[in-house]
Amino acid sequence: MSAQEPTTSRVVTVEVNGQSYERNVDVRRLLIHFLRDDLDLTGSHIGCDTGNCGACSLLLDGTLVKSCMLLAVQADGGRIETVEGLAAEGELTPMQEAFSAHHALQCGYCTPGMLMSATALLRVNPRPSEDEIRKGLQGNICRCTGYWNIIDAVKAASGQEVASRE
Amino acid sequence: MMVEGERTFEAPRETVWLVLNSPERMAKTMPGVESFEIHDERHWTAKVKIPLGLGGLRMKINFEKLAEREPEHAELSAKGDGVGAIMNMVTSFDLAEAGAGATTMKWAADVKIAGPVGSMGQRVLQPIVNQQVSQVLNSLAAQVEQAKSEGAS
Amino acid sequence: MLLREVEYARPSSVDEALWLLGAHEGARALAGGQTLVNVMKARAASPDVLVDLNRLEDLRRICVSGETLQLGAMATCTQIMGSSEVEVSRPILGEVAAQIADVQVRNRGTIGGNVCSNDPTNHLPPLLVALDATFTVLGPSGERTVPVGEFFLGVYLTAVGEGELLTSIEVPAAGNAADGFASITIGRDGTCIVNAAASLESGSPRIAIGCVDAVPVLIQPAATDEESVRGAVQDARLEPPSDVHASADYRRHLAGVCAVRAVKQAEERGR
Amino acid sequence: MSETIETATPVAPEQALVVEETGAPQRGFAGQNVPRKEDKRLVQGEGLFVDDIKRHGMGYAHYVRSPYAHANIVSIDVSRAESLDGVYGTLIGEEVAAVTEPFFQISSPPGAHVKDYALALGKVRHVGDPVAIVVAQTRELARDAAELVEVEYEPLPALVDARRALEPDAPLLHDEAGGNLSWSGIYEWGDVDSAFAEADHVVKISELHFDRFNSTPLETDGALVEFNRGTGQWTIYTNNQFPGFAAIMMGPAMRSGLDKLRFVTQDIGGGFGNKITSHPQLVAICLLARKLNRPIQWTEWRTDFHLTMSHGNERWFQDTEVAVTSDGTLLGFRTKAIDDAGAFLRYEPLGGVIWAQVTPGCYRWKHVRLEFTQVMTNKAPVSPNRGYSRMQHLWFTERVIDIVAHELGLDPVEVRKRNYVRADEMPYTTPNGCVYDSGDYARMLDVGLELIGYDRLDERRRDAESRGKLLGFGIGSTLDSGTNNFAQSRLINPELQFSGNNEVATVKLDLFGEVVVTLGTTPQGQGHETTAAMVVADIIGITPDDINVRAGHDSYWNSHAGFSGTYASQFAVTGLGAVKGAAEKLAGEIKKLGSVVLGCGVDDLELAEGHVRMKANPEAALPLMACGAIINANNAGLPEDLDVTLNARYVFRPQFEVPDLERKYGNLTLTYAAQIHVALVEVDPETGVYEVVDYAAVDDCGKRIHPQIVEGQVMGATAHALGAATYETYAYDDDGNLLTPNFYDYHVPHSMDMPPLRTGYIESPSPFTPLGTKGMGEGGGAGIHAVCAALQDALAARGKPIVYDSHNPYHRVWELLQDPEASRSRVEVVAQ
Repeated sequence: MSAQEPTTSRVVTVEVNGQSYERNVDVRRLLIHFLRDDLDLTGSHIGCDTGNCGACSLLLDGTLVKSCMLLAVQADGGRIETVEGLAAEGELTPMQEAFSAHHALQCGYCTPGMLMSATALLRVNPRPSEDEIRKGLQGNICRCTGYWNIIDAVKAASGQEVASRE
Repeated sequence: MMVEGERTFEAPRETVWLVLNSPERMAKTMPGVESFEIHDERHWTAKVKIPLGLGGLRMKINFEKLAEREPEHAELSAKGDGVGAIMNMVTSFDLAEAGAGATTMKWAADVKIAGPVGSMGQRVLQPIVNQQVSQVLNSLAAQVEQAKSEGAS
Repeated sequence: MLLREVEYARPSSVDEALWLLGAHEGARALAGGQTLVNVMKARAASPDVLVDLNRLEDLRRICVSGETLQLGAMATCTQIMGSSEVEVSRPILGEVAAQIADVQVRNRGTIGGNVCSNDPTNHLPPLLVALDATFTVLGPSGERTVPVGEFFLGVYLTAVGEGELLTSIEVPAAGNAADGFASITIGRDGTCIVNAAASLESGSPRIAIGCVDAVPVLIQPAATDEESVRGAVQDARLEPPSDVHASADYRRHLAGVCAVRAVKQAEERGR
Repeated sequence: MSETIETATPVAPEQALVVEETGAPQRGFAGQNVPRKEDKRLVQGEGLFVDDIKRHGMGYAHYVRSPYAHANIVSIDVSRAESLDGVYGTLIGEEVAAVTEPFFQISSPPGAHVKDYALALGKVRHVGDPVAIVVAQTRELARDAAELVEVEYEPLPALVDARRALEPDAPLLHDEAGGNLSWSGIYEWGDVDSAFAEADHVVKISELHFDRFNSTPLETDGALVEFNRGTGQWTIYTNNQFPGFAAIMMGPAMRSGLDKLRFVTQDIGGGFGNKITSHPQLVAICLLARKLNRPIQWTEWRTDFHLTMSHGNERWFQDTEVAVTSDGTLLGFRTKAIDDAGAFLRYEPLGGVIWAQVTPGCYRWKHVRLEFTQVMTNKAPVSPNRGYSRMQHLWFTERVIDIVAHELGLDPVEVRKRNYVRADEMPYTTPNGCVYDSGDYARMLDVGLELIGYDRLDERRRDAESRGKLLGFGIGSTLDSGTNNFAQSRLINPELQFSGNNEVATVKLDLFGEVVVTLGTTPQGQGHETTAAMVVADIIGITPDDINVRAGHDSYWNSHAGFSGTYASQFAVTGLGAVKGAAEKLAGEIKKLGSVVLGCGVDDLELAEGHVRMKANPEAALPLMACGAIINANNAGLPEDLDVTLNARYVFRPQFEVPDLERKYGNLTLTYAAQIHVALVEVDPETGVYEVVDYAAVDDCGKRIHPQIVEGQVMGATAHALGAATYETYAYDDDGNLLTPNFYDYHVPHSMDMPPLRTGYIESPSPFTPLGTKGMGEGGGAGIHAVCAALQDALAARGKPIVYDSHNPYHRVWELLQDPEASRSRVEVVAQ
């Protein structure tokens, strides 16, 4: 039967944060390396080798994914949202504002992935409970904050009361 | 990790010994053998593709007969070298008459796996090793049967 | 980490996928990739050709036909969690899917990929053993159905052979059966140490224990009381692997605990 | 650029003032939670981390690493790798040894004899030990080529148990050292023998073990290095957190002047001490940049970090004896510490003295003997990890307190309160001459008990029982000693010429009135840009928004000194001390200029609202912009003797003496922040699975410049401690394979794992620091101690097992439940 033959490289067309790109990519190149090395979009990060840390999280066609477990060619024709696309014209989103206001970031390395997971969560669940927030962020590792302030920030961004700890 | 066991073959000890000490026959007991090369009666090399569902793991394994006390004791060293994995295995076989032309084989293997595959964790590797071993033993039984029918001695 | 060079094809139909898998040596289906891509990153395994199933919507379908819940092999965990068909006919599938890894992994990871990788720490293999699922495997010579007892062959090994494709998984609708699941993980949601699934139909339990052997271990005690269940686990003479998280003894102990807890949960639901 | 070096003499903590338009004094920025300057770029993915840096024609480096824990290298063949298309070149140990010296060793003999190069030479000593580097056009190609490097090894038996290291038949790592001992020393203070003679009880503990882990910053190590052939200078863009130390290690090794090593950092994705010892990698990448004449990029893989980088010190405490009176007064202790340094001494054996900063912990025991022995094993090299070396010792003191309390039937709360150093004893001199500057541990404990609801403890126990769970309560009392006196290194090696400490800041007023601050520090999330701006704003009378604090560190700014970096809980003292000094110098110069222009005395002037103006007549004012313009571009007619540059550099130097090396006596650190944490755990007796169900963290770091940042540090340290207590371990098998080389098996806490947290604080300003601040951020591993104590309390009802390890995964708790006697056999109480 006639089928497209397998190849080791392909032309990929993607829309990232509203801008479209076309590149010829090695099949083996992971989406995260494609974004960082080929498109120079270095906002999304790499924190592990095994798909655990979530620093590379982004939205592909509206779905939250870890871009270290996708081949760039798999995103062909897709619409990608990364941290660079959150603040339109430099106007921070309420989530970004809340992260800063609640000191939900220290070194800022996990922050891009964390923001994408939190943003994705509120899109499907505008007023999540604390447990839902924790479950929504379970795929993103942060080594600086212990998560408490991140959870507060997501609560605040969803317009909920944030209780004091003292 | 250590894996060991005991197995009885319906064949005289000489036959089992013969199989154990025949590189050609041992080769047939190994899973995924792609090529096989005998250097001398103590050394041989096998290129194998260990069937992991996620894609076979290719390895070049050098075998060396370390010790033997015909017809009851033999020791075999297998050093495997593949990208992503290094395997060192020393296996000992002890054969005893089990009466009525049967033979019991006590075997013990000390398997060491290093490299990325090693880091997949014992909970993954141990079952894989156990499984490969039982496959080897089954085909070993088959080889013994064949040797017996061929009347080899 | 970085993959070895690999070829890639994106079939637009199941037939095309099957042809690609058959026509190329060392070809392998790429489902969610949440295990396979990581193993390839470590270069612990390197297929020569990846056949990407992610555009085959037919394989994502979840539907109920008669007394059977049919799950397309490419149905994602997120899909299963949100499926009303699953909710109605076998809710435990959604509950367990929700306990797999994290949001991102559940969004991409598929039921077919989960069972075909059959990593000992996976939740779905023991669950599907307990639910007595059957697997539809498509090959060059056509379609065959594999009972769960013959499906899991080893770690990363299943009855789906080279050139074949798992297309769907059939699970009997619950009817008056009640199901339960229990697991011990590192932390709330980390790597699994031992898990167990139980399905009770008119008192005769099917219990499957995971992470204690190369494949899920099925035990069928005569009764559902704690003593019978523990006894049956003992009779299974488990030889679990020991690793940094659990000795063989500890896993053996947890196997009994998880089995009992899964049965208890099932019974509570049965009432 | 004017320059003076002053000594920070003890001053009372002061409150900076700014003057509002009304002229009424009000509180300054210090003490407020102003938004972090760093956040705007970081929340938009516009931070600049080391892997983000690219250069034209750069090559990607990939390491070839040993699969064996211990082996001779028979041969290395890189020819196949080099012949692969797109490969730029390779580097192996022989080349390194030909063009560099072995790294300077901190240790006195035998550790001094260890030969450590940037790549393995002749043999490998731990799994992951680097044997070669391949550089190629893409990351993927570099890794492909690395697989083509053929290395023949001759495996040797591996040494994985430090307790066996000194046995005659133990495998020998470094022939030159003649054994596996790196360093040993006996510390004894007070009159230990008479303390034991006085005691009513002697509690003996045969062995305790502090486990091996580290804080695994989410960003791994990395560098991009450019070599300038014309000037012979390397520019090293990196995330090393202690360039001052890296330079000292790298310069002599590379036979290079330190100014030829330009270190540049910006955003660093966490450090926690783990990014101090990347100098071997930096040397290798520098050599490649020169050899291949192109920029070289290296980013460590997560797996490589776990296999090779900066594990925390693993430590045993053997034959411990504790002298106690019947009322629970602790008189003294004896113990033998065996410390596992791993395969190389990259910062070690400094751990052999750092612990002594907190010799008595928070307690008043006066008589202490500790025999410290550090050995080398076939595991990853250790180096500082949040709480470095003090955490291990503080865990030991806390374990001792709780074991003593349990065995003598005393209340752990009472025993602590009875033995804590009291507020009225501050500043308190420890048996080894350290000075605890301020604090009130008993009061902190009361705050913690209140936060956790200690009065309802029995109620909660019953509630847990009703659910088949065992509830446990535990306390962790720790100190976070900050601002090292580097002279303590001489207790390890009297030959060393290090002492004191310092940090540098410059503050300048530019042509258009812009206030620019540069720091010598290398922040990894501690918000230095923000807190530095707050301190300057309060002094110059402007707002933090008016101030540009340059991000990161750059040797070219000339705003660094020998100890520059961000480590060991000291920024709030050394960093902000330098900032304050520089800002005050600038303020003085502005006033001096103002007095000339406005024709009045310097003392008639004040700085406020962006002006220098006359106190009596605020209308008579000179905008800062005008000041900057006059000095920088409009200076005709200024008096010849006007010594004003508006570019102030200040080196903060805390007051330290060199300790008495004979008695090992003297002050080792300037400040002592304290943490008293309280944990409640619930154990499932059927499985050993447990959860921290409530947690209170009380902190005292003196004056808090930015309370939110301080609390953030407390939370981070708490999360690391909780992870280490239950999940995180670098476990090796008998062959020296690391069993936890990734985040699957090395489980760091997820968002679901963190318990409900309550935080409290008290402020005991330090009398020894310019701002009354204390260094903080490391914490003392209080969570580890609290969880261990809570587990022992929870399990007490089941045969009183002894929690003997700092790391208690579920299977260990289950074993304690199965066989409590096995653990109890470690403890003996002798009444006398």
